[in-house]
This record gives sequence, C-alpha cells and structure tokens, in this order.
Amino acid sequence: MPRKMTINMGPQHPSTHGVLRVILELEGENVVGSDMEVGLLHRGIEKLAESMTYQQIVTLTDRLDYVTSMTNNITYVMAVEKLLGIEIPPRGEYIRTLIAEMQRVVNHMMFVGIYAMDLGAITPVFQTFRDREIILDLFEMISGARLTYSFFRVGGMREEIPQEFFDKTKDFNDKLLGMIAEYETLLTRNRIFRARNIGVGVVSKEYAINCGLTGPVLRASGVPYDLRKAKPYLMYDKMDFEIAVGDNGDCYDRYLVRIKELKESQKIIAQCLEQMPSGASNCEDYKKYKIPKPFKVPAGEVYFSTECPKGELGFYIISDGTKSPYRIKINSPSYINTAALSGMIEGALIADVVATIASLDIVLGELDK
Amino acid sequence: MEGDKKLSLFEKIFFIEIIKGHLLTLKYMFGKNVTVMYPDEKRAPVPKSRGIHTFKLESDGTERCNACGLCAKFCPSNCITIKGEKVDGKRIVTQYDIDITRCIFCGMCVDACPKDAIAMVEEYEISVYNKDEMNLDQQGMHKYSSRVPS
Amino acid sequence: MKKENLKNMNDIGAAEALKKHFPSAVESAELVNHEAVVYVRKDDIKKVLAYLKEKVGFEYLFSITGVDYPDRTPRFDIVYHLKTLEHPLQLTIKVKVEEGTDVDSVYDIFKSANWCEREAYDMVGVPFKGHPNMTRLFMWEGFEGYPLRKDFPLYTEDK
Amino acid sequence: MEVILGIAIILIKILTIFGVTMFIAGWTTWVERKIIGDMQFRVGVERTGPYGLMQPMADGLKLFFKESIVPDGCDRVTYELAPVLALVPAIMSIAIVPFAGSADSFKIFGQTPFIAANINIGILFLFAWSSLSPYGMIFAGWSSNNKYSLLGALRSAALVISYEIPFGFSIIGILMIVGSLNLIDIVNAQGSYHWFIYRQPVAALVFFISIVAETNRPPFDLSEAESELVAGYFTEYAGMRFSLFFLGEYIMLFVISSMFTVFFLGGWHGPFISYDVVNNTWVQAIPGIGILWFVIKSYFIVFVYMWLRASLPRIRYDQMMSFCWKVLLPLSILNIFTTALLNLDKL
Repeated sequence: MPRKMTINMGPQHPSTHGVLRVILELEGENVVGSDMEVGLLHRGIEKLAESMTYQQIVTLTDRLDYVTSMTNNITYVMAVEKLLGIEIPPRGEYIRTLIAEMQRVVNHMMFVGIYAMDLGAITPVFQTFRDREIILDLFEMISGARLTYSFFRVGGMREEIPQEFFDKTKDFNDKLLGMIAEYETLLTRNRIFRARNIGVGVVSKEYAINCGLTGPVLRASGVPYDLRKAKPYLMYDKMDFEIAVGDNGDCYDRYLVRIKELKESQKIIAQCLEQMPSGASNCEDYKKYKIPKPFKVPAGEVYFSTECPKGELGFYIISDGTKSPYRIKINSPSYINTAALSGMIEGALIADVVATIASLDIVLGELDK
Repeated sequence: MEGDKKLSLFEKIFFIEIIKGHLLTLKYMFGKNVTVMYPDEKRAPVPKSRGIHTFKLESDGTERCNACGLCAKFCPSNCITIKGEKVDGKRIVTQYDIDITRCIFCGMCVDACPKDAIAMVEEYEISVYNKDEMNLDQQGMHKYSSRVPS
Repeated sequence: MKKENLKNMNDIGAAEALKKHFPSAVESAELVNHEAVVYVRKDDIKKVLAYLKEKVGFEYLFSITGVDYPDRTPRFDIVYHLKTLEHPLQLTIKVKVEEGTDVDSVYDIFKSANWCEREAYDMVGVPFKGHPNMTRLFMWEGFEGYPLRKDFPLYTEDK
Repeated sequence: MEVILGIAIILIKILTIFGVTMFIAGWTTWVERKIIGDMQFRVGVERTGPYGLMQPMADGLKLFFKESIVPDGCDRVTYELAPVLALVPAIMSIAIVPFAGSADSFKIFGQTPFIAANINIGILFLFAWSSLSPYGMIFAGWSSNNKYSLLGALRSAALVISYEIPFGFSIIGILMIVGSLNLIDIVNAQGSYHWFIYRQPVAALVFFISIVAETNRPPFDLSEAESELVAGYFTEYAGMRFSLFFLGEYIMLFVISSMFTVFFLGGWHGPFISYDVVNNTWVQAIPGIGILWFVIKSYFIVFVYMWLRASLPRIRYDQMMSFCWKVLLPLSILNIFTTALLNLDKL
C-alpha cells in the first residue's frame, strides 16, 4: 500500500503563473488527486465597477488579463456600445481588428516563451520578449503606456493613430514569420520538447465541451469553434484566415494551435493594413461619450464576448439606466480553463502538471477578477 | 497538425533538429545584443508616454487650472485632492495633491480637464526613498512644466 | 424544438420554442437588448437545462452568475448563459431565488458549473443543492457577507 | 632529503591545484553567465568590475555573510553533512586530473608530471568519488524536511543508478585498447592525432551524455529542476552551505570536462608537438603549452555544457531513465563488443 503525499504547489511556486495554489496528492511522483485554491488576487473588479462610470471601467479591464489589455478594452467598450446601440465607422473597426490581432501576437509570443521556460528551455523566452518589445513600443506610441493601455473608449478611442504607426506595424508584420520560424527551430521538432508534450494533459472533445473550455485549449481538442468565425464581430467576416484546430488535445497540440494562430494573425494584420479605409475612426456623436461627462445607458442587459487570445472573454452588463452599471459579470477564459485543470492532470507526473498549467496559458489577474 | 510529423530515422540518429537549435543559439552568440544598459543608456522617450503629471502653464507662468475638480471626479482611483478659491473674480487652485502611490497613470485626468491645464510627461523615474515624497503637491506639479509646450 | 431546426432560428426563436415545449416551467421568454432572456421556474431549472443539452444541443454552459435586486421578492436572479457550438445561438436563462432558499446544482449535467456555482454562492450567497463542494471560491473561509450583494459596503472606515 | 623533497613537491602540487581549481570554479560561473547571456542576446553580468569579472567574488562574499537558515524539524547532523559530502568528492577528483604529463617539456623538479596523484587506478578513483556525490544530494533532500527537496533527492537517486552503468561501460572500450587504468597512459596512447573521439565515437557520445547527467546539468538537471521542484534538493539551503553545493557543482563540472578531454580529446596533446626519437615519446615543442591545450580542450567541453543549457528543454525523469536503460546501456555494450572484435589481436 503506497503512502500518499500531499504537496502544496503554489501560491509561491515558479511555474504556477502567479498565485494559483494547486494541492496535489502524490503517489511517488504520480498525481492521484488535486484541488485548487484561487482568489489570492481577487480585487473585486465586479464590485468596483458598480460604483464607477462606464468610462472609468475601461481602466479596470486593463487589469484583468494584463498581457492582453487591448483586447479587454475592445471587448468591454463593444459591450457597452452594443447596449447603447452605437455603430462606429469602418476605420475604427479596422483599427480595432488590427490592434486585437497585434495583441494576440503579443500574447502568443508570451505563451511560447513562458511555456518553453516552464519546460526548462531558457532561450525562447528571450527570443519572444525581444520581439514582443517591438509591438509594445508601437502600442506605447499610440496610447502612451506599455501594459495598461486604457486606449479604447466607448464610441471610439482615446486619440487618433498617426500614420507612422501603420508603417512601423507593416515593417514588423513583414518580419513576423521569420521570428516565428526562429521560435520553432528551438522547439517544434525538438525531440525533448516533443517527448515532454505529446500525450501530456490530454483533453477529450467531450470533456472540453462539457467543461466549457475556450480558446486555443478548446480548439486543440478538435472543436473548430472560434468566435471570429462563429459570430463574426468587427471586421473579421471580411478577413481571410483559418481556424487552427488540433487533433489530440494534448499540450503539443495546444502549442501548435497557438503557433498556427500566430501565423494567421500575421495574415489578418496584413489584410487590415491593406484595406485600412480613411475617414473618421470615432462614432458620430463621440463628444457625447467623451470623458468629462458621464453618460447614461438605457436600462437593459447585454452579453458580449470576443475571441481574446486566451479564449472567449465576455462582459455581461446589466444596466438600470444610470451612469454606472447595475451589475457586471466578467466571463474570463483563464477562469473557465483552470476550473478544468483537475481532470487534466489526473495520473500525470509533476513535470506534466507544470506543462499542463503552462499550456492553458492562464493569467491570474483574469482568473481572480 | 503540421508539426506533428514523426521524426525520420535519419533525423533521430543524427540529432538533426537538436543541431539546428544549437546552430541558432550559436548564431545568436555572435550576433548583436539587444539589452539597453539602463542607467547609462535610456530608451528614447515616446512623446505621448504617460509618466508623471505636471501643470501646463500660460505663457506668463500662471496655472491654467481653475479648480473645477473634474479631474478629481473622474480619477478612477480617487487619488486627486483639489481645492480652490476665488481671487479677484477668478478661481485659482490653492491645493492640488496627487497621491502617486494610488495613481494608475491612466491619463483620465488629462482627458477630463476642460482647460487643458494638466499634462503627463514622459518622466518615469519617479521612485523615491521616502513614502511621504510620493505625494505630488502643487509645487511638485510645476517641476516638469517646462517640458510641455504651453 | 429540435436540433435540426436550430439552423434557421435566432436567439429569441429558440427561446420561444423552449417556452412552447415547457409551457409551465418557462415563465417568460423575451428579447432584452438583443439578448434572449428566459425566466424559468426555480424547481424546473435542472430539467430545462438537461433538455437543452441532451435534446437541443445547447451543450456549452459558460457562465453562472447571481444578481441581487434588494427591493424585489424573490430577491436574487441566478443567470445561466448557454450556447451551441454549431450555430451562433445563445440563451440567457434566469431563475428567481428568494433569500435563504437554494437552487438545484447542474454540476452533474455541465462540469463547467463546478466553479461557476461556487462563485455565484461566494458572491451573492445563493447555495446550490447537490453541488459536491459548496464552499467559497474567491473569498476565504470565514469571510462574512457576500460581496456582490447590494448591501455589502464598498468602502469601510479605516481603523 | 629525497623524501622531504617528495613530500614538499606533493604539497605544492596539492595547494596549487586546489587553489587554481577553486579559482576556476568561481569564474566558471562568470563564464557561464556571459556565454548564456550572449546566446540570449543579453549582456550578462557587467556591473562588478570590468566586464563583471568581480561578480563571483561579490557572490561569494554575499553568500559567506548571509545567514545560514536551518529549517524547523530538519535532521541537523545530516543537514550539515550534506554540503560537505557534495563538495569533497568533487575536490578529491581533482587529484587525478593530468593537466600535463611527463611528456611535457615544462617540468618542475625533473620528471614530475603535472598531476597531483599519478595513481595507476585513476579511472576507478574517479568513479569511486564521483559516485559519492549523489549522497550529498540525498542527504540534503532527506534532512531538510521539505517535500520538494525529498522529491529532488529521490530523482537524483533514481538517476544515479541509471546513468552510472553506461557511464562506466562507455570507457571500457578505451581501457581494452590502452590496457591500463592510468590516465597518463590513456593520454599518451592517443598521441597528438589518434584521439579516441573518432576511434570510439559511440563511446564518446554515451560518455558525454552520461557526464551531463552526472553533473546535474541541463537538460538533465532533474534533481534541481527549478520550474518543477523550486530548487530541488537544496531548496532549504542558504548562505555558505548553499555555496558549498554550488562550488561542488562547478568543480565537478570542470573535473568531468577534463576527464572527457583525457579520454577522448587527447589530453594535453595538441599542435606544436614533436616526436622525441631518442626516448621514443611525444614531447611538447613549447614548454607549458600542454597545460594550455588541456585547459582549452576542457573549457571547450564546459562551453558545450552551457550551449546545451541555452538550447534544450528539460527532459522528464522517467524519460531520462528509460533513455539511459534502453538506449545508452545497449549502445555502450554494443560498443564494448565491437571494440573487442576489432582489437582481437591485442587481447
């Protein structure tokens, strides 16, 4: 009769991506049971939002998933716009599409680097951070910040984007495929990397749907569901791209899905830049929603979600006709993916647990809200 | 998926993919470093960068602020304290404090100001030894005024 | 309401078809700002969700949340969000719950309900009957009050 | 008089080699940080002294003055013993490193070879001491009353029985060809150009993989895998005790690299060498160049170690074990048989 050992992975552990606490029951190094404790980064964003005006909440969304602030901003402002019934001009939509895809590139670069780091390869993280810096500089050029942009506002955006931004994005985009090839040289075909990934943390199609997994994790399990195709928003119905779908639902497929999405994002960015129309980028009566004056939102409710790099980020907003939302519920991808972790690491080794957590690409700021 | 092909026997025996990886790191070794040697050498500041706050001044050196309090009202983290009084029929600001420890540098005070009296300059080295110095008062709001075009 | 018909439906069509199928269990089905909102009687929630999953193909439950209306009886709404993966259809299903009573857990139908229900319990204090581990998710054990209730203070005096 | 002179020579040798090795071990960390930094387009250490050269000194000083924390509930005796057990085998192994043999025309006190202990069972001595170092890890892991340390220790114990066998088997081919366990004989048998790396390529590969595992270096650093086990067996160690582990690791790194040089890269031999027809031996044309060649070759191996660390992910421990048993062991046995068949005339 082997004796079990309980080991406490996190909240302070190099590879739990923040303050996730995983309690593992071990037999030797094999996981026989696991439990999770979250909430160590809970800041009560949903409660705070109830006391803030609709414009101010943009700053809170920056701090959800701090790797992809831009897409959080876009999702939130689009949810409010849907509630208000505002349409923004095509240039504004193209800019949002472009920036959402750039943010996806940033996120997936981060994923590749951090994932490799958790598997013990230390160079990819520097490769990806080197290249990510270029996009961060571009974002800083338009918004003035490098991480918490607060760039998009209800009805438009904070400032007009200079032409220099598009030119530099094009330069970057032309080099992007070469950068991805560099990351792949060190990882994709490497036999140690493959041995660590293939068949690890397998999620079946049924389990993935039943647990409500989203994003690359869902697609790696063979479910071709991507909100950009399923419920096209912004300009995605005009873009020519493919959904990356995996076969086995293991860590390796999750990695490959993200690499494929990087390449698809490259295509979308190129198309956005090519088709970028001129004209206004903010909605017609943008002055009404500009900052010094809080605006009222008609009573009602809306659920709006977009395909963020990590999966489906949704804002469920109930409005009672005042300047602040009555209730906001944030449906975040990291949260829903982490909830299914216990089922994925059953019977795995500790090294596999690390790989599986990393392959979910979680950010605790988003999980704990 | 595309990368899922099995390693061929040739690749397996001669470590082709591992050798490729090693050649890449060797290439990096003789390539250029990307490190910015921070205290000696700084990134070129981005003009729009949201750093420390400062007052925009009129050409005669007076503050534009008329203490309307919209910046304090719109600050998401409630870190601005502002007081004003009427002197010679003109409202002037008498107390202006920004608690930098609470500030999230979102730039909403700048957007909110109807008088265009407050700006953010690209100064990011704002750490101090004493926590009390993290309070930006009216005096401190003049420190970088020369950096913004009036 | 059948799986094959979903193709030609929109959200509100699906909601109305659901009302037709469960005339007694579904209290109302209406469109609120583009969202099809279905109010279901509290005792029938499990039956309705199981039907939606097994027979109709709303197999993807991604959010459960509680909303507090302090001036209303019953006081709370529990909101379920469901969608299909083949078609762009989405349903918002709501249950009215009075303070002090509980709702049936749907954990045995949807595994995703595990944390979602715990969070709803943690935030508004509506317990779910039949959930294997009905404890707080974000707040620590022994935390008093439920943060997302409207009567929970936003600021407290510093001591 | 002869006796006293002999003892004095030995003492001088010991002190020189000990000092030099400690020096080397410290600055190997600098070399590693610089090389890996360059491979990741970073700069590496550069704040202390020119090019950061004083960094090892600063690190040492800091660790020396840092509080040595003793965790609650640890087994005190084993806990204190473990770092020593990790360091001593590494230092002892230096004794048999032949920096330069008697063939080098750079000679002190006549014919003395540049080796602390020229014993005729050098290989066995190396194996004996290098096999002891896992005990340091196991003691450390068990005594510090930490589950991560324990797992790290168990991993290193599981690993040591896996790699030690191919490690030993891989050089039996060389022993059969040379017919001696003395390291100087092995080097001399290779001469300038007949290096064993191309006479015994399979053995060289197996030996190299084994020594990477032996020194707990990436990609085989399972017992201290920082992304899984925090820091493995020395999680609870701090200050001077930690630095002993650290020193032990880097000395072992150098010793093992020099062993690869001895077995496969022709030791101190290199260009600028001539054949002494009178004594029928190879001698170095330039005095002292043998030591230089030896250090260059050894440091090339150290460089390869760092290169591996910069390029590869970490292997999982069960995969490492199955690799050792199912691939390395058959390969090394096959190598023994092949060598035996090819060298039938020598037996």
